[in-house]
Amino acid sequence: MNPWHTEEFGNPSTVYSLGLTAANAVQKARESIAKGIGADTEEIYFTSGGTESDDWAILGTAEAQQKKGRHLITSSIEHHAVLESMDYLEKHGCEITRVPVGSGGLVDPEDVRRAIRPDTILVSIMHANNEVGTVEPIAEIGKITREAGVLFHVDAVQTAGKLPIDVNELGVDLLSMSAHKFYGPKGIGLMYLRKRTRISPLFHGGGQEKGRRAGTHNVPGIVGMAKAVELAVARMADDAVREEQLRDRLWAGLNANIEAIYLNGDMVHRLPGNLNVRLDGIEGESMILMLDMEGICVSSGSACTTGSLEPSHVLLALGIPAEHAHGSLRVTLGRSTTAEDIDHFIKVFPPIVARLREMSPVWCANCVCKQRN
Amino acid sequence: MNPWHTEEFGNPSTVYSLGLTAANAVQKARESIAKGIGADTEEIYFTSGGTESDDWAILGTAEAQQKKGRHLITSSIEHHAVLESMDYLEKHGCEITRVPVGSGGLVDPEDVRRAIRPDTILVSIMHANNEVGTVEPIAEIGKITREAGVLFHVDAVQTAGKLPIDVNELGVDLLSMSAHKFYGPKGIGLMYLRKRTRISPLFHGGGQEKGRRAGTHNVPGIVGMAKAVELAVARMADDAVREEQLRDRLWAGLNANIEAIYLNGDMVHRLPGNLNVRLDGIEGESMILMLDMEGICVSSGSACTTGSLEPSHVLLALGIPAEHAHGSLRVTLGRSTTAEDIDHFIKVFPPIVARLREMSPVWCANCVCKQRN
Amino acid sequence: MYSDLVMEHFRNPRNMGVIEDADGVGEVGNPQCGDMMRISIKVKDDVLDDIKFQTLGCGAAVATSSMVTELAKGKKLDEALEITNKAVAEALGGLPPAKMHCSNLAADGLQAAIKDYRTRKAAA
Amino acid sequence: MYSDLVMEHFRNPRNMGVIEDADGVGEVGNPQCGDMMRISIKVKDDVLDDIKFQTLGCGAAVATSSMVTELAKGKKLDEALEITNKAVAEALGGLPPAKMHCSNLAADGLQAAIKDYRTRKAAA
Ligand SMILES: Cc1ncc(COP(=O)(O)O)c(C=O)c1O
Ligand SMILES: Cc1ncc(COP(=O)(O)O)c(C=O)c1O
Repeated sequence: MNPWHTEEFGNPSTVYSLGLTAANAVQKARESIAKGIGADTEEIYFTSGGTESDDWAILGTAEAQQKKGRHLITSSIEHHAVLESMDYLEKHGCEITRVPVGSGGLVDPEDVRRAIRPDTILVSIMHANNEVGTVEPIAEIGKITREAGVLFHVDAVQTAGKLPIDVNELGVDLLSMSAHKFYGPKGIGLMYLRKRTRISPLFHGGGQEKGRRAGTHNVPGIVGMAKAVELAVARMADDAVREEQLRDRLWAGLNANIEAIYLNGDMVHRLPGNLNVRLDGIEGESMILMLDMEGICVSSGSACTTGSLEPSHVLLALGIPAEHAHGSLRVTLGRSTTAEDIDHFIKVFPPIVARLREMSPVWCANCVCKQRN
Repeated sequence: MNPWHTEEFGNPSTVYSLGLTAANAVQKARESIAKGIGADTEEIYFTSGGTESDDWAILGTAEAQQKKGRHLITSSIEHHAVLESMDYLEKHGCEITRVPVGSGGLVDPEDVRRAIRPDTILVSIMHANNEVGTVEPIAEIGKITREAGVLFHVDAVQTAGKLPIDVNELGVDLLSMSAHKFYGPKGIGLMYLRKRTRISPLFHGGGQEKGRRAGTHNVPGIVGMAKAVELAVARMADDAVREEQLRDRLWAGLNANIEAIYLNGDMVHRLPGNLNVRLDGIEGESMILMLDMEGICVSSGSACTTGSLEPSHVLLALGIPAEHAHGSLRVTLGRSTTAEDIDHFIKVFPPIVARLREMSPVWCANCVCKQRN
Repeated sequence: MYSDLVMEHFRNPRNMGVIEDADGVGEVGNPQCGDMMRISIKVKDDVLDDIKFQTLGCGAAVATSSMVTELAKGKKLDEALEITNKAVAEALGGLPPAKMHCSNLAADGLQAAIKDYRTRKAAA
Repeated sequence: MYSDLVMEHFRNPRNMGVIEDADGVGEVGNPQCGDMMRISIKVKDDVLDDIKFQTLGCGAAVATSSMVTELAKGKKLDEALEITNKAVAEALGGLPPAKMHCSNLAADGLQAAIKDYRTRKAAA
């Protein structure tokens, strides 16, 4: 990936040979990525990441299709990039239907079907959720949107490089990816845009990407992302099996050694590397800090880590009470996660839980119940 | 810059220590860049490049300030990122005043003063032009906008790292930079946003950059850009003197050896590394191709290289006739340009010009005039 | 993000636990908001003779709880009542801006415990 | 961007120049649009005996000019008139999509020259 940072300083949108070398690299990357998701080369547009792709898909469609209507459908567990774009549109005269999810975190495709109206211009449902890892029934929803003649956007930031994606099998018209989520570079992503889909640009400027996304091409990022796609596709099946086994081992180990620990989200329709649990009587950030001292990186849906005063909107949408959402923990397994890491986790976490519960005024074993005795 | 791609895989917006290392790197970069342009650390916002910064500055200000008014002022020689954003606003109910430039390519600050109205919300003038390299009287315009209480955006993509920039001396409120233009990585840029300046986001999503610019931080890009700023500031004065000398030597050499070659743009208020000339009777792309065979990279304002049927809007705005704009050539000198490169250019270019003029139906020496004999 | 002192108090909280035969108990916060604190005190001659806390919450919540018990222990009740949330945060060498609100429990909890003690005493 | 064949014709254009005593001259394009072409022809027995071009324009414009002279030379006038811009582009192995419009000069220029020849002849 590095030659493009230094030696190859060309700008792909120019006619001379330095630019041509860069243009060829970009074109090869585009072809290889397109192949990876069953798309045509001209349907791939490079962006700066998942947020830009999501924002562009939603805001750009709303603008281009406003003559058809101003109604959009999404789910209640989307990433903030989708949710905030929808909120923005709502403030500017669009109507948004947010379909609910069941307790497992899955959208019911029939809810989408029922929500579609003559003035619906876009359905945006994520492929997999970034917190609870649930994999949504995209292909089924894609059938419904296609029948209804409504555009379908899928935020595939969490599944790209982890689960097979075929844009035709899934029936999607727009799809977002972000390279750093599958071991590619940061600051680069893409949007798949089905041929003949009308969309307004988010970036106005030079004529790059057929005038649809201005800005000098991030050639090293693009080349790096293409390489990451290739690697991911090649090892996807193996990685998935490995991560799933480790994840299941982790859950079994935690479940056997800790009382009052529960799983968040459907266990079958789930990203292989995702585990999300909640624990009675503990707050999330305190677990994160304790685990961090043991060299383990996790995250939480606690308000103290979401940057707001509210716990995770995803956990709440699953019907999990706020106090449990604050006590939730997300563990993400990846290529570098080993069985030793898992066993280490299973070993160090129970005493951490015990210690935090000892400290907790709401954990029965040592406070309320004891005082009741 | 590379550790951030691989070993340091953290996300700066998370609480655990891997994230903290990344957050520290981002914070250090922010401080160092702020210092480089005389800004406060909290006034720096990272973006994906110059286009995003320009678009955000213009569209975000227009949205946030629409209660104050819907009139914006810009020049006729801005980069497409600014021009197209202005065109977009114009289509959506804003009024745009495009101040002209003189034949040297310079904006008259008095034109800006006269254009300001009570409902003016933004003046956007570039620091230096990307084609003819003219350096605009930003500090004088900044005084005028400040007196008038109007926000001032400056596209400094061409000057960042090449000329000293102090946001307070220049009197700017918003300023765009793109790292790859000063030897930093592609896909990363920034916006300087003066404290208490109201602006709506272009990227909606996660709460990064104080909720003003969502998206996972491009940590390697940010760290690389900060390093590029440091290097540029350290060697700026030396680079400028060197490039200016080489540039003047090139112009003298071409002017002495080629007839009917003219300079485009003011020679005094000009980027040190920019030369832009036009030649009677030749089209630009044919010169580019010929020079490319000699290992020399140049660009042109010819329609055949602008991706449209029109020649460069910048050259036309300078009052240069279309047939001359098609026959223009921009040479950009940089750190790697040597005196040998210049002498090579002066040696190979005159025969190229002679050959193309021999081929040309509009070059007097061998066609019209000969036929008249 | 947290200073070393905050982390030290989080790792080794002072006066953590429950006083079984407390003279006063203060409870502030709410699990639904993600943080809750219970302070129990033992009072001798109008002085805080013993003080213990339990806290559900983030690192800042735990550290400020620990710090408030240290600041208050041995103080006269009226003096202890003057400890502010701000003073607790300062004693910890400051807190990250995003966590300042988490520090708004500790002094409140102490005050609630003292109030409970005085109510009980008045009733006795 | 350009194929090797296009670049070869650009570098070494065939039949470049002016026929001083031409039987017909065609001029198409316009310097203000960035490309212009002049073709001069010599006709013998209704056959294109000689043909030369001058072109102001991009690589594609030069290459198509060169190619049209090659295709036309030695052809009967009526045959030469059937050479289309598309045929010229195809003979060059295709042109980049953005440059297709630049190839719309060459055949037009040839046709203009033949028309000029026929007009002159009719007038003579
Ligand atoms: C599901 C989902 N969508 C969108 C995004 C935004 O991607 P990025 O931060 O690369 O802009 C993320 C990343 O956190 C994500 O997990
Ligand atoms: C003056 C100016 N502004 C803005 C831009 C856009 O920057 P980028 O292509 O990095 O998005 C450029 C780059 O070509 C430029 O020269």
